[in-house]
Amino acid sequence: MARGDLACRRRAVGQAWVLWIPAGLALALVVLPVAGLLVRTDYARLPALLTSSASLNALRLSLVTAGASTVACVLLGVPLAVVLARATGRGVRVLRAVVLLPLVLPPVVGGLALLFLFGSNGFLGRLLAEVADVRITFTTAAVVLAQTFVAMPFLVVSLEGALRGAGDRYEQVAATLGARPWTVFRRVTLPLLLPALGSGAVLSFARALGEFGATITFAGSLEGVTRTLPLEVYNQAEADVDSAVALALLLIVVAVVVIAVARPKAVEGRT
Amino acid sequence: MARGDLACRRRAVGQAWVLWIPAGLALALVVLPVAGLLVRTDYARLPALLTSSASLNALRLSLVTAGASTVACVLLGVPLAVVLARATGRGVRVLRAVVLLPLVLPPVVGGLALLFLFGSNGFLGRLLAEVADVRITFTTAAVVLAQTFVAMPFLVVSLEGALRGAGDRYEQVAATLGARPWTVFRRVTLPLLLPALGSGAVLSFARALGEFGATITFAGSLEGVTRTLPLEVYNQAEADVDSAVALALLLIVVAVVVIAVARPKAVEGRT
Amino acid sequence: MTLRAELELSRGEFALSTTFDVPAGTVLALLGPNGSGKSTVLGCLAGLLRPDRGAVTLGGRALTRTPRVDVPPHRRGVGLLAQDPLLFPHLSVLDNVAFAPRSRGTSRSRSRELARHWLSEVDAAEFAERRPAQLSGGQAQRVALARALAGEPELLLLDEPLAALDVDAAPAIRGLLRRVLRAAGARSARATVLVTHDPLDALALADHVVVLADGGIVERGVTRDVLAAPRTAFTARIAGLNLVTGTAEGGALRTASGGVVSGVPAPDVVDGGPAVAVFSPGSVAVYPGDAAPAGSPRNSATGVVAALEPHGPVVRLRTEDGDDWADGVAADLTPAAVAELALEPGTPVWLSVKAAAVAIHPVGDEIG
Amino acid sequence: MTLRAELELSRGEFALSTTFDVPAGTVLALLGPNGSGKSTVLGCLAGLLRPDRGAVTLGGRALTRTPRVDVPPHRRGVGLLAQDPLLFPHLSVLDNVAFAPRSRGTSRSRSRELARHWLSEVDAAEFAERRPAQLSGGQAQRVALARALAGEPELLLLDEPLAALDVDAAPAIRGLLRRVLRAAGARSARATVLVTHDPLDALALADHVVVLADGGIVERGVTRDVLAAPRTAFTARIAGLNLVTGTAEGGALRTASGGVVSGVPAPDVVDGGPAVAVFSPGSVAVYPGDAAPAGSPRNSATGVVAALEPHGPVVRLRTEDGDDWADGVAADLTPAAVAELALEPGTPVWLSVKAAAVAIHPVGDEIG
Amino acid sequence: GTSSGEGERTLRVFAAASLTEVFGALEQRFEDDHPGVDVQLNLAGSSRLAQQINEGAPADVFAAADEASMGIVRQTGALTGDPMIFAYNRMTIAVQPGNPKNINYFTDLQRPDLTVVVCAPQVPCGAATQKLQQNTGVVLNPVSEEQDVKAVLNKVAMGEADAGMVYHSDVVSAAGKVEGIEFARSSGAINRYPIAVLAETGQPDLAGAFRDLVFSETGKAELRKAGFGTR
Ligand SMILES: Nc1ncnc2c1ncn2[C@@H]1O[C@H](COP(=O)(O)OP(=O)(O)OP(=O)(O)O)[C@@H](O)[C@H]1O
Ligand SMILES: Nc1ncnc2c1ncn2[C@@H]1O[C@H](COP(=O)(O)OP(=O)(O)OP(=O)(O)O)[C@@H](O)[C@H]1O
Ligand code: MOO
Ligand SMILES: [Mg+2]
Ligand SMILES: [Mg+2]
Repeated sequence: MARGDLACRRRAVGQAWVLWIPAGLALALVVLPVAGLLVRTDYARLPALLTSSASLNALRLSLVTAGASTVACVLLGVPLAVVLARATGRGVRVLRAVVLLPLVLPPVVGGLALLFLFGSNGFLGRLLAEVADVRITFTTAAVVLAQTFVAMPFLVVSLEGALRGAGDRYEQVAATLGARPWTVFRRVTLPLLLPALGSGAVLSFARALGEFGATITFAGSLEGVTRTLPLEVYNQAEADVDSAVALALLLIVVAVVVIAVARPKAVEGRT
Repeated sequence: MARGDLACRRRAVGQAWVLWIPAGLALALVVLPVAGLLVRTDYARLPALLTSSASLNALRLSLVTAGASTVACVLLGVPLAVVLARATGRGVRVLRAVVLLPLVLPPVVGGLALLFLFGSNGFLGRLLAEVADVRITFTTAAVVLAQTFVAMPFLVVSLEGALRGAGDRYEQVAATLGARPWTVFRRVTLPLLLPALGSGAVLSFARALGEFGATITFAGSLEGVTRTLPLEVYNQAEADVDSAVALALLLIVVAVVVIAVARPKAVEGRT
Repeated sequence: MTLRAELELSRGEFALSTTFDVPAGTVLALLGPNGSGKSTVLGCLAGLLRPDRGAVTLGGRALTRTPRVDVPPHRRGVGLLAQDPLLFPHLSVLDNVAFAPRSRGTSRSRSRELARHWLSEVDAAEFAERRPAQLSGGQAQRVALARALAGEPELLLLDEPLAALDVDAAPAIRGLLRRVLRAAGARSARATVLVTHDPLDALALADHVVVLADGGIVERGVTRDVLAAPRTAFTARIAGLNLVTGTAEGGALRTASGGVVSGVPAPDVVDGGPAVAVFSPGSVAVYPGDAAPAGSPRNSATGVVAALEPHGPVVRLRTEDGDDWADGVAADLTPAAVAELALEPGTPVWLSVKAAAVAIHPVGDEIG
Repeated sequence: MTLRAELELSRGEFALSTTFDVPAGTVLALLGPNGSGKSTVLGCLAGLLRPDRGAVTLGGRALTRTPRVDVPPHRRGVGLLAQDPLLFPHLSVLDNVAFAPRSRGTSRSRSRELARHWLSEVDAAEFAERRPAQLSGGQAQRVALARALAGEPELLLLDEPLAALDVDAAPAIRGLLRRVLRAAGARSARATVLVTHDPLDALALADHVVVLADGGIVERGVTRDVLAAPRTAFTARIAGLNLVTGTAEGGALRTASGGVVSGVPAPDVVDGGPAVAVFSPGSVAVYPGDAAPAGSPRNSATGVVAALEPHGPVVRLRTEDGDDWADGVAADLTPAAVAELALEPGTPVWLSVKAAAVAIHPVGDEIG
Repeated sequence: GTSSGEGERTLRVFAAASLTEVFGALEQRFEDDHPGVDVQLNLAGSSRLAQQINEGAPADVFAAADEASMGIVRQTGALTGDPMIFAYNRMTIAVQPGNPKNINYFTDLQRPDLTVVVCAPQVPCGAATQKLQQNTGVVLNPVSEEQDVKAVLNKVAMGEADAGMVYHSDVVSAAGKVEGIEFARSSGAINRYPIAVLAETGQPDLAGAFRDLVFSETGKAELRKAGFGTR
């Protein structure tokens, strides 16, 4: 990276062709089911479904909440990842495992855990109600909270891996050039982290966008307030699978657009 | 990395203390709800719950299937990540977005998609039934398939980020030393990828362990066959939230043990 | 394995265009200023860079022939020691060196044996079990060299192999390279391209020299000839000689500004053709600026001292703002003389060179 | 800002233990073979490595005092040019150089102005807008130097700043360093530690020299004194001189194997004390092995030619299997003499040195 | 199929999640009565079960929580015979124990100070709630429309909601964590639970036996114990 003798008009290192076999299988495993969905979709009903107010509300809500929780994940998760990756000491190892917990909690249980904390009998819930007369459950804020809870580990884990892989040589150089830790973070750590931050943010956004169990448990499901697209899909699926599939397609399209727009900049834009 | 002039008895680069504020918040967001769960657990009933055959069956099944699907993710996902990260051409960019789809599909829809493909009316389902007289739905294999489907993108995305971040300088050196692409992959790409592979595998394992929606839709919920721990939790929650919480604790313990045992070796063992 | 290369490539503002041969069993030294394209040439030969247009053949086998043939690096039979050591961080030093033989299918034990051999050749046997992160800069450089040699490639590409080595290691490794690169026998079929900034390396190791500047070849030939009679200022400075360009005129050289430098013309100098005058810094006499030198030296001119630098046992003086040829000329003096003449930067001086110490060479069409 | 350092540290089998001062406004050259601990010392001074025991003070301010004081790198006021350029890959060349002033709170435009200044000082102004990935090895090295200088640190640490530079760049940068490091005025308060393998750099840039070997100081003193009268074989080889160790005995040197080397003893030689004999390769005469030399030279012994290497205009011969002092001795010959004597590796030879050409120095307690 | 000589047989019963406890008990009983038979319960929402059956899931018996789901399976001709109703469930208002908000009538749920949770109209309990609103002209303003009735129950039990519309059986199974408020108009929306044997079953005898167990006195007792109404 530091030396560019071989950086431009470079020939890509050849890939072993055997790799294409498992890679193809993996791709098939992902693509075929989605293709199956596309085949089974009732396209005649698509326009009506997609323009129904329930769908549009859900779509809007999903984009807003997933966006907000991705921002929250980045703002909170980047510092956490940096601290975890660079800090030494044995406590850190335990913290690292703790951060992964929301990953393994079934989302419904995660929602319950949030409810126990922020609910009207929960410690923070009661505090907030008394101090600020604010209720969190059943609000859009609860959706964002639930999504942030489940999505943050994705960001933290992907960043931490990248941070450890990269080492801190550039940070050391920056320190010898007189940069204070905050400057080092802002001008060296963060920019070098961008590609990983890109994929981490995409992962969190995707996880937040698809989040269902924690949301419905903690935030409930009310059109326009807490019923995100996955909840709407689930709801539709109760009555009519085909319309659920059609709605899921909407989700896919949104995701692909967001990823296609966001990813190249974040992930590849480091020339 | 290549030069170790400053590699041992190194002083860690200082961290900006302001980072600790958001990092602490992030940590609180993760830790407090889980702590809340711990507080609310009915410990008196734990022993009975954890030794019931239903719980033990579910635990065993969860470990087996999550393990199997993690292996599948690694075997299929690593080649896919390498191919995607190193291949050039515009088709690749589309493939990259496609691989992320299972991330955004609500798991239930993912399960439906699998059902449409592997069900007895599905294309592959019919093929398998006719050619090999094999049915996949409602078998343990279906659980593994569902988990692999939802978990693979996590592996692929974390690896791809690491691969792009690291560049291919070492691979180029290996090629000039006469290593064929397969040798380069085996002896250079893969070992250098280990830290990222560690966190990627942990992410997939965690995602597989917590998987609920796709499993119940595609594989059903049959004790000992397809009823994994999250499904058992759901089942219990129908009857009694407290026992569901207690069961979720079991899941947490399992996850922490697996992560604590697996992660240090995979992620940190690169002295 | 004779190497023939014909390369054209552009990278941003930089454009490379070169053609050269390296006969089997010989070593070509690639000289040139920073950024002249040396590493780029090696990258193209190794197959890591793709030229825009060009052909590379090794022993008759086409490695590159745009736009169709482009043999991948691992099937070229090359070994590249890049400017960075780039040792594999996850392998021990021993396994790093054993990498190439292992890759070519040699058994593990035999590869390690080979690796041990090459490690002891570069005097790094004691580091065999270490990780690259535990080596000093020079140690890493030596291990990287051992790794490149252990592959016993048909075409060896070395990018400044002796940089970062200490005074003991450098001659030892230079000696090793001489043995390896120029040994008779089976391996003598190997062609080697060596990038260096050190004329000593070129003299010690290379049969031929190519001098690059700005992506083009400005000089080429047998090492000793090129360094003894350089035709470009860069080569002259590498060789530690002064060089003045102009036109041959009656056995002397007429400079662009009209001055004349007398000297001993080479037999192939053509009157009116482009030519260079070459003389060593040791042959330049220096006088304080107020006293024009009297006596035999036929060439004398004024200048101002730009810099004084110790240069081994002597002090090398360099001029600036010189009259005609006396601009940017190097002169070697004893420290005693420097003190006696009270020379320091800014002092005006007279320079003089005896014509017998000046060689006049034609500048051929081959150059440029 | 006088630097005082006292460092003890072990890294695997390697153990470092050094004490040295660098008075304000002076330059200390750190010499030593590969792996002797030079980069480790710089790492400790910069605050990137923590010594096991030791103290570092800069102008009276404690930077390190184990086990309590350990000022972090960014508050030390140091500037480090490491052995790798390590330019920030995501910043343009200009912003890389502007990094240190920016970090110290200088405004963006002023920082860029400073950066442009330092870039043109290292002759890299044209690369300002490039990314580091688009530089050649030597270009990157120059930019890294500009980056280290732009911080105007109180303590400047340079790890082989001139490696990878071409013949034009090296003297230019050496000149720049001279100007910057040894300039009078405000900045002269700066202390500099310079790691190098090149005696020329040490002579040109450093006031004092410390020679490290295996983590310990084996020699120190004023640059010219140390290089003119080296007391260890390593320093002697750096300085291009031969050196024989033994005991002073009646104005001559008695070697461990019992031989005697006659020479001119220094005034402070004490009979019976440890001493060294130093002589230049140019003063060693070589005769074919069958004819013992007759005549004036008082020192003569036999050896076998180990290597012959071009060394500028001469050929440097090195012996092995030598009788007494004649082992591992360097002798400079003209190419004509080499041809005439039919010398090649393996040829037995007689070596002789006139006593007048040999200096005998005491080896003080300070060493070791 | 009471002979143990024919080896292990598996009976797959697809049952609505709200039947978890009842069918759990019946499974035990059936396995005791039929040695060598392993009853496997596939428990999920009724509509999901219907979907699975239509995609070729290997089911022997299907017990749904509403007739609509059964209808989806029936349409495809996957049933042997007509589905039979084996249980009823009526709506009730779940409130916190002791009824702190003093809720006594369905119309009380319109009070603005109350946090009310109901099922989404797409699931049976939500459909029933909607029907009640139509019948009574009461307009509820819920904070959430949950995907299943247990979620409604949990929200009340945990104190997040003051009242929720649930089935009587849910209040019974909640065992004191909530209190049920019966109201007169609840009979206007009775939910029916149908059961059927599937055509594809390889063991109609065993499947029939299980269905018979549901209709037996044992079955009825279990259902009543859980708060369901039986014929
Ligand atoms: N990726 C790139 N984009 C644009 N220009 C580049 C790129 N990489 C290298 N260059 C330019 O190409 C020229 C040749 O670079 P190269 O590395 O071949 O030089 P070199 O002769 O090896 O120099 P050095 O002695 O400093 O190593 C340089 O001027 C460099 O700035
Ligand atoms: N991480 C490490 N673990 C163990 N030994 C190490 C480690 N890093 C360096 N060393 C050893 O410490 C010694 C000093 O290394 P250092 O880099 O200071 O040498 P140096 O004098 O800078 O050499 P060079 O001229 O080759 O750069 C070397 O012998 C090296 O092998
Ligand atoms: O069993 Mo249901 O479909 O949750 O009312
Ligand atoms: Mg180069
Ligand atoms: Mg070093």
